[in-house]
Amino acid sequence: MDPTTAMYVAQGLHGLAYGMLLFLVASGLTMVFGMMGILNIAHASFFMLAAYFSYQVLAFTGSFWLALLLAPVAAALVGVLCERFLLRRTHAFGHLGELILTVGISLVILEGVKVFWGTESLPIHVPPLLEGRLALGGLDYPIYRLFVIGLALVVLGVLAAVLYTTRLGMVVRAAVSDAGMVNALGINVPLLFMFVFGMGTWLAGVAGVAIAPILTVFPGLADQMGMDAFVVVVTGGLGSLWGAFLVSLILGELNSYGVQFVSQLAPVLMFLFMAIVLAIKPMGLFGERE
Amino acid sequence: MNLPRQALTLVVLASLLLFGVADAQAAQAKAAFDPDKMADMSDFDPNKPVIPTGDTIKIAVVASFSGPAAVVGQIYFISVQWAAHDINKRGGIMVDGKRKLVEVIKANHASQPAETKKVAERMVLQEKVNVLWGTDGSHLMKIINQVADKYKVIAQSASALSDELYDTTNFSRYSFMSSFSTEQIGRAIGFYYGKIRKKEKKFYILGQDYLFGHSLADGFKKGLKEYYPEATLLGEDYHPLFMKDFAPYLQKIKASGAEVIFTGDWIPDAENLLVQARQMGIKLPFANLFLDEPNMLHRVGVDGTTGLVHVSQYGAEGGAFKTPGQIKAYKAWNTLWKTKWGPPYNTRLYEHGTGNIGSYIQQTYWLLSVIERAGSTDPEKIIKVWENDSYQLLNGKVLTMRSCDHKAIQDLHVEEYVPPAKQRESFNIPPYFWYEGTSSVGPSVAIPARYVLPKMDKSLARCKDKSEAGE
Amino acid sequence: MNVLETRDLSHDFDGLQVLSHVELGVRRGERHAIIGPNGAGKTTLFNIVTGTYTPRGGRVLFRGQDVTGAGPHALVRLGMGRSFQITSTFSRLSTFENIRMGILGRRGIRFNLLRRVAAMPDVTREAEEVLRRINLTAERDLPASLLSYGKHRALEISLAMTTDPELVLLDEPTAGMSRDETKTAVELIRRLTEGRTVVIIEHDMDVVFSLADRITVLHHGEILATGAPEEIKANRAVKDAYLGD
Amino acid sequence: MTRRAVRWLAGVAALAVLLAYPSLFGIYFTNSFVTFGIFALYAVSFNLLLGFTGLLSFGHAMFFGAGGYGTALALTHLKGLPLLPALALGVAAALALGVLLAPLMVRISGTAFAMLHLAFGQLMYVLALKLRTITGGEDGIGGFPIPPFSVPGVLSVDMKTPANFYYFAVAVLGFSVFALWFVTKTPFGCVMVGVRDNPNRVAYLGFRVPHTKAVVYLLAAGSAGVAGSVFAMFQNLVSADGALHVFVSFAPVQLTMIGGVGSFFGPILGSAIFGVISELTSRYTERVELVSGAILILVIMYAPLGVIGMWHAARARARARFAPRGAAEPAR
Repeated sequence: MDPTTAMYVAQGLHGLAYGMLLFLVASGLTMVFGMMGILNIAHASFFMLAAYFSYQVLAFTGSFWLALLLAPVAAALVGVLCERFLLRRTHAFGHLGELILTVGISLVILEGVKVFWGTESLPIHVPPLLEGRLALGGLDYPIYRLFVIGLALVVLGVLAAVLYTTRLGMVVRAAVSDAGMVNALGINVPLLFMFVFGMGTWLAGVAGVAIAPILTVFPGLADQMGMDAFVVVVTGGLGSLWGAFLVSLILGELNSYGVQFVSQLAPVLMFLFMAIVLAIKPMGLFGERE
Repeated sequence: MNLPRQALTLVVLASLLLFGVADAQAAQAKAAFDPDKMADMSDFDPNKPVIPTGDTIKIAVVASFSGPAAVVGQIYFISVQWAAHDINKRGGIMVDGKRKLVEVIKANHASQPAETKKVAERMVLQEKVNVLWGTDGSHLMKIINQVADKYKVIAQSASALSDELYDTTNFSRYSFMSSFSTEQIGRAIGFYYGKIRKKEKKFYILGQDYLFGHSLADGFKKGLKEYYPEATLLGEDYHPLFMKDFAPYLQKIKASGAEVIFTGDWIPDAENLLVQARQMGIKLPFANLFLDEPNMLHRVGVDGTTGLVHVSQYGAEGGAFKTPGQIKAYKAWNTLWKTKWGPPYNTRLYEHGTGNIGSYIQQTYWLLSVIERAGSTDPEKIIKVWENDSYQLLNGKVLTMRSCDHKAIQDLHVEEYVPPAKQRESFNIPPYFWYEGTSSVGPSVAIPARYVLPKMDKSLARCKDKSEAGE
Repeated sequence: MNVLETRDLSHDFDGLQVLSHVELGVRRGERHAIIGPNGAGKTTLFNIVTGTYTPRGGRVLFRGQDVTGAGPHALVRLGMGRSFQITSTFSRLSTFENIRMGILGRRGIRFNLLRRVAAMPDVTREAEEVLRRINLTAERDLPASLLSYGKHRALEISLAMTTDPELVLLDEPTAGMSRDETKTAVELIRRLTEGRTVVIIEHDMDVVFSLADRITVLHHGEILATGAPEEIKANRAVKDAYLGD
Repeated sequence: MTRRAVRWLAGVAALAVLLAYPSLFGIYFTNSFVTFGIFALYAVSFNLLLGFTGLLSFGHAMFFGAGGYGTALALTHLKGLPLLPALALGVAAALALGVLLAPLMVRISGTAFAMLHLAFGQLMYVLALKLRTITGGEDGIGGFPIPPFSVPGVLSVDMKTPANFYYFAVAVLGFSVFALWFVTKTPFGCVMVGVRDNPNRVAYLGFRVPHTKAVVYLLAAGSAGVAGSVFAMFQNLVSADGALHVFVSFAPVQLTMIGGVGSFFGPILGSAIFGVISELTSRYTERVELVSGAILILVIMYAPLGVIGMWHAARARARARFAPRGAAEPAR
């Protein structure tokens, strides 16, 4: 590979890595929306929380792998508690209330993070096993980023397997695409909501831990990621996993190649893309329902 | 005939270069910080600040004390409170026939323009503060200056860096800029590479896509033009604030063949940029302003931080600790940090009390010295003293307040970051390094003030027939 | 003369044919019932005729004018009125305010931002008059959602009538009502539609046969038969359709 | 005393307090009141969409910002522009944006409406940062002249004096709120509410729903523009963070929720409550996020209809408890 080609390939990989991470966050957001009809503003806060948890696990055990295992689960646990004791109780008052509630939750998490871990950024290192770069025919690519792509693929594979081969997955899919019909199926809906909410926060948590060695872990981490995930979900169509997947990858690549070719426009590209898509299809690429 | 005179000029110039301009200026400074007069600071604790009440000299620290940027407010507070604590223990300042203590009040602007105006007005109208001390973000400082102008209260711009704050549309008699400014910073780096280092020739600018990032870049471009015409700028890119993935930019820069990346990014962008560059195997040096935060530096370690080039407004050539007074003042802080302070003030960020923190502390001492010499909290009297005033800081550096547009004329320092073993050049007392786990300040080169005079807006009536040196 | 006519009307949802070649003619002044098993396309026909959907094929004529694809507001202004299968009132507004909305619509007061509605005695009086006619004066200030089912349906039907339409389309006006309620409703419909042309979708055959002058039977999107009640009763195809379904 | 007389007296008393306010409470609280007034109008204009027409916008800051930038740009570039035309130009900017977006926005509702506004709001914000030569980037446009309020040859009132600006702001904002309140009482106001409750039924009564929505949309845009314009003159600054940030779009949502979405005066009450709370938090704690987060959670958990909703519920309960049987009917 000549250097120019290598650069373009590398840019493509960068876009893929970021797009995959974005999808990990956005998938939970879109599932929760599809099922409960609410846009969970606090979703990215769980992403941030997982990053902080992973710092804590690392501080105690020194093992990144343990952090990758435990931190998302811990974040999901917090998510489930929020669902059970806050969201569920306000479900009856309509979506606007729930939406505002999630704003409240995100603010409290932000403050909580500052109380426990301070305001400075925390260092999280790439695990030694994944340090360094892989040289592949002229391409010199960080192993950790490849790992991130792989991890996201594995998680997505598991997610797809659960969603498409198990009965639970079928029910979840049905509920996400049409919340009304689960009632008819005779299923414990509150429990299902809690499960989906937990799964969504877990996915965000995995992304949070995976991104921690690349990004700065500081109290504004949620804002950084939240807006992007939001754009993905809205543009892809609220409640559409497939739409979220597609738009995540598009945004990732748009970011990479946008910087490469029209870097002056890069800051507005994402929002421009969203505005154009929504102007043509107000419900997003694959969105249908109100 | 002419020969002796030329020779004489040469000798003078050479001696100037040899002994540094700082020393030459030191003699001229109208006042100086004297570490020997420093009070016993052993009871200072930023978490339990002793804040006097009643008839005091009030300084409002207008900063972000909440939200993601709360750490900035913490840094400012400990800096200003340190100076205040010292002065208070010395018995305060004689103003208007009375000895008054210094009261520091936190004013949280939450990084919001509307909130800034509100809180600044509250400080002036309700708390009746004498000075508004600010702040991160020039757009917020602009608001503070407006409030200062409207209600005739002194404002000190200790950390907002925009040149525009003191141009013809924004200038206020009541506000003084004691920090350095964007154009100076850019030009200092240009001077360093063109006149001193003379190695790398190919540069790339990567900055934040907003006014501050562009101003810095403009300053750097101006500096290259002035002091390094042979250099080439291979490209300039501006990324959105709070960028997540810098890889695409870095990939592009890597392919361009640049030798140095100039950046004004601050955390979190600065940290993401540095960390991701090193992870990608890009070892290029960054010529920077804010890549000096120790936590971030530790994250990439010694290898990743060696060769960074940093502009400082609180640097010192030939070692930071040249006098017993400097060592005493340093130890007073460092001992307390080691033994006394709890979170958030017990992290690496606060270990040395030098760098930016040192600068904020010393700028505050300057303010208090001006008030002392004015003998009054009357803003008019303070203005009279501060205009054209000069003050020698703890580290020997001299700040001169240009009277026509209230900008400080000062030497800047460009520092190269070196591994712990070589940090002795700047950290010249045991243990002879700043940090063990990261490269840090090594050789520090003064960029004499006259090469990096702060930008002057000639359309400002007060400056019409003044030279940039203020004459 | 036909007030309403459809010519070769066809419609499908994503390829699923719901109406094919429907030719309907409603004569001035008659009460015309449309019956048929569930899924026959009755409500879709209503939705097309009243402008909710634009048909894939064919034309709709109202008072001899081609109105295919015209929006509901335009048809209402031409003299059409409609009630819905699922009660469609302003549930958070009071009974009075519901009726007043209709009165405003009839009077064409649409963009008046300069006068308080309370200061329009004509409108108030007229709305109260309507309430009296439908026996809802006592419930004047009750939110529509708190009305009993029967009264809520009555409100719905009279709301369709407030614009003084020449042609009224009623979509299952008595659905879900008790026997007594149905009786009152039929009475109300009879009273309110005096002098108007009515098209009514109805499942309750008693209602159909007591109200309708003519009946059209729709089955799988096609017209099976149209005729007087006796003819329909005797029609073999209709019997098959209902029994065989 | 009759109810009418009581109302009149209350009105006169309120007016007297408003007039005397600056001399009673000093500059700082005078300015606080102006801030409250600006956000009250802004929230009311937002609630005209949400509470009265059922349209939730996550990008209302667009119009607030357009008003601010319009006025700021006009005052910067047009020498000697008088006060009211400057205000009018700000409102015109907001209206122009409204006209531009209306054809798209009136055809959608619900989540799509909210999201599309978020998208355009963010686009405006990023553009304001990006188009530095026009907007001044994050510094925004500041330091423009604030013209006096003048009637040529008769009087000229300096608007840089806080008390004078207060009277001007109160007059402009008060009139705008009154105008919007009046609109809700007109036949058009009835139709608006109808669109919120049942747009389909509205269409079947002969009204054109999109046209109705468009007029409401422009009313909301214009009045948000008034708020933004006054804000720009009050602060003598308009900036991306201060006028277009997503927080600015979110502010009226919060204010309305706290006060009560179902009532015209809910957002005003919400602004007042929020003003008091933020005044207190800024004095006594740095945990600003915790306080506002907790308030939001508590409001949603325990007073989902806002303070006004809570008040109505409490009153209804009290009536039911204390009134004799049969008298529990609401007063006519």
